[in-house]
Amino acid sequence: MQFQFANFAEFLAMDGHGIYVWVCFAATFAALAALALYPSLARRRLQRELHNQQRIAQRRRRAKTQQTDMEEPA
Amino acid sequence: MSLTDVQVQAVGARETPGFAALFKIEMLLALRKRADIANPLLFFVTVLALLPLGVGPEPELLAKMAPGMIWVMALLATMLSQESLFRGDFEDGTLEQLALLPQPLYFAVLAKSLVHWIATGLPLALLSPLLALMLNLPTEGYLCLFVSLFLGTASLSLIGAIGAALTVALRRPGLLLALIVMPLYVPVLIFGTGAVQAAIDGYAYSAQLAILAALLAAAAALAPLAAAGAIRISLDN
Amino acid sequence: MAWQWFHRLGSPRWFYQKTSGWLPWLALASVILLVTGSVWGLGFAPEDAKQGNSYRIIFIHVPAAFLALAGYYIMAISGAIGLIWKMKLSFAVMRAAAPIGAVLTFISLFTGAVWGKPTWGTYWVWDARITSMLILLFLYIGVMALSHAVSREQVADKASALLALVGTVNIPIIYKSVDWWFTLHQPATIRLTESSSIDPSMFYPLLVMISGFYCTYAWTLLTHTRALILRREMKTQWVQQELAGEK
Amino acid sequence: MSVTTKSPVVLQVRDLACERDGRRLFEGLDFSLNAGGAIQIKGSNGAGKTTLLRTLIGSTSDFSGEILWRDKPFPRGLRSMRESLLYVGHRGGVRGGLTPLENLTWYGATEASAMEALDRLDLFGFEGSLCNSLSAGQNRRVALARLFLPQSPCLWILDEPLTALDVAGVAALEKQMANHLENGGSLLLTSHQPLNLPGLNFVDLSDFLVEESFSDMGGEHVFN
Repeated sequence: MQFQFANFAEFLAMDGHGIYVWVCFAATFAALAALALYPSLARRRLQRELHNQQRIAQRRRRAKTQQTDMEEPA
Repeated sequence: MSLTDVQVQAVGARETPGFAALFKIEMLLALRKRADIANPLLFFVTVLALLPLGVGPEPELLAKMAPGMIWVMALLATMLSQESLFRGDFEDGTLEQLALLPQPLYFAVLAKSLVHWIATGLPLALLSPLLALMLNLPTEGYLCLFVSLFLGTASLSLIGAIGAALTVALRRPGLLLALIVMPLYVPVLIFGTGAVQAAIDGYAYSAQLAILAALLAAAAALAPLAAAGAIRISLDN
Repeated sequence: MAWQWFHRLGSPRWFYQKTSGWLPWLALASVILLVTGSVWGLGFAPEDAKQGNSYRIIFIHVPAAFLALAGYYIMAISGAIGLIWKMKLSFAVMRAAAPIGAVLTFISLFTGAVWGKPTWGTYWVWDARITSMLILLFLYIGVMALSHAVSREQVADKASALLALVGTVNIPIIYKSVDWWFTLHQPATIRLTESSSIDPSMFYPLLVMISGFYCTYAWTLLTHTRALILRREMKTQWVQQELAGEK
Repeated sequence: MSVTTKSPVVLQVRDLACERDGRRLFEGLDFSLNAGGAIQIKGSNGAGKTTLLRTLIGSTSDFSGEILWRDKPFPRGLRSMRESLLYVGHRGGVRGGLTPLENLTWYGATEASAMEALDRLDLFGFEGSLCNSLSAGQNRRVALARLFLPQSPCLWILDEPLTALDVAGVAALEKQMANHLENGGSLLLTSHQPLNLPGLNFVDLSDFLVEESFSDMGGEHVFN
């Protein structure tokens, strides 16, 4: 097994077919990378959502306890 | 135990309608909504009348396109009318009642598909020689066009019922239905146009028609099964 | 009851915790295989006598097409398991498999089209294989569109699983009919991947790429399923702890 | 719910829990329905009344626990249950393209008995017009006219039968329900309006609510 091209420039050119080959490889790896990145993005979005929900719940709980505090002395 | 038996008799069990009864009532409903029968036909004719305006009036060109265009339009006409296949029954609760019958939903779907075919596919097939004439289809193709549409639209009605059942609970299923159903229509389209093309070219076309018949048999056996499952899923909404 | 046992077997939590150990290894294997296969295929595999260097696209086109088709079956089978045994996990796998499969189908279509330019002189030819791939893409899109259109998640799961199953029954028929249609209309052209006897020097890098794509697929499917599980089980304590832990 | 009478139990529910959209609606539900017995399901909006009815008729299978029809557990018992079931849901099951008379004939009535049933719900004179052209209340009454047919199935499951009915309609319906129970039939219904029916039992779904867990986001489900 040996490298099929004389130099790097020829490797890039691939007898004029280089553009097709490289575009295909680039597009494929870009798509795979996008697929790979998606779950961590989804995870971050979920964390944000959860954080917001918990904040709202906390605020409601605090409002409730304040209300009972106000009612008790009366 | 004897007490239970007596009471079952005292209060009767329900009678289940058979396939004939299902078919009869669907037929009656279809006949009452004549506009629904006419619309796909009018669509079919109108769009095919537009074709020469789009591609030009050359008889040779039209003759070359005729089998494919007639078939694609038949496909679209069937599909567009399918959106409402289960809709009315879903909205008024009939579908729910049909699903509660002790007998399988299969027969209800089969009856509905059959009536749908009688109301759309059959008239399309009957009308096809007229359109073939307008589009200058060679006369050798007429019989084959009719038979292939006769067999093929029945498969289309059955396959489309799956898509209609899956989308019955959605508010605007139109384009989604097309997206779901179109890929499943491919084999029927290929063998339908293939048969007509073979007939025009003077080859034997019985093989293609036999395949269309086989597809129809498979669709009649399997599609109502899938559609029945889809209805049960859609009803759980 | 039996199905309760299945419920536990297919417990999303169990799956989530079990698979977190596998992920790094799968990722590592994917990267090694893909890099080795690409370098080998691009630089070291010999030139094709008929097609020249453009044939090197085979090293991604064929694996992508392989997995696009296999992915549809994976999607349909997990959908079927979900329908039969009411397993939440397998529905999640099915939903995750749909976009991945669609992307792979798109890759194989795209690379096929680009490959067509130097081979046939045009980007798009209604070649049997490419046409079948296009229909496969529509099947994927149909499943995805249906699952997004139905508002109730459980109903969406079941409906798209059923559609995937219907598609599975149809795929062989569609492939056969498209094949027949193609031979009818275009009897003699060069097929992109007509490889009755591919030379070992080209076959081995292809094999490496195929296994690389398999590993990548497995890894992607796992991560997507895990993301979906987190979303669906958001209300449970373990997910909340899981999400809070890494901030 | 243990009413001790001689009449046999037809429908029994043991430790039933139902789930909708991943949310537990109720759990630990136990009740049994006798021949000649009637149960009204109570509960606030969204408590799961309709879900319970739909579970009992086998339209959804997302439940845990046991449902038995004449001592046969679901799903085995479901088939024979459906043979003796008359269900009227939110959607009545009245075909708009048919007349009231044809609709009732479809549900197995003879013409004479259908006319009589329509008459008792004050639909006399409408039997020949298409249901499309009738009002919502009239369509509701066409659906309920099934209850007035002879040889009625022995289990009635009705989801909010009283909505959109006038006073006379409610009275007629109550009378027919009592008649059905006397004949040994059973009745399970939901209703927001009070019902004047002797021997009516109640099941309140709010007694079987899922206990709130400590977390604000709801507890961990059993089957996750």
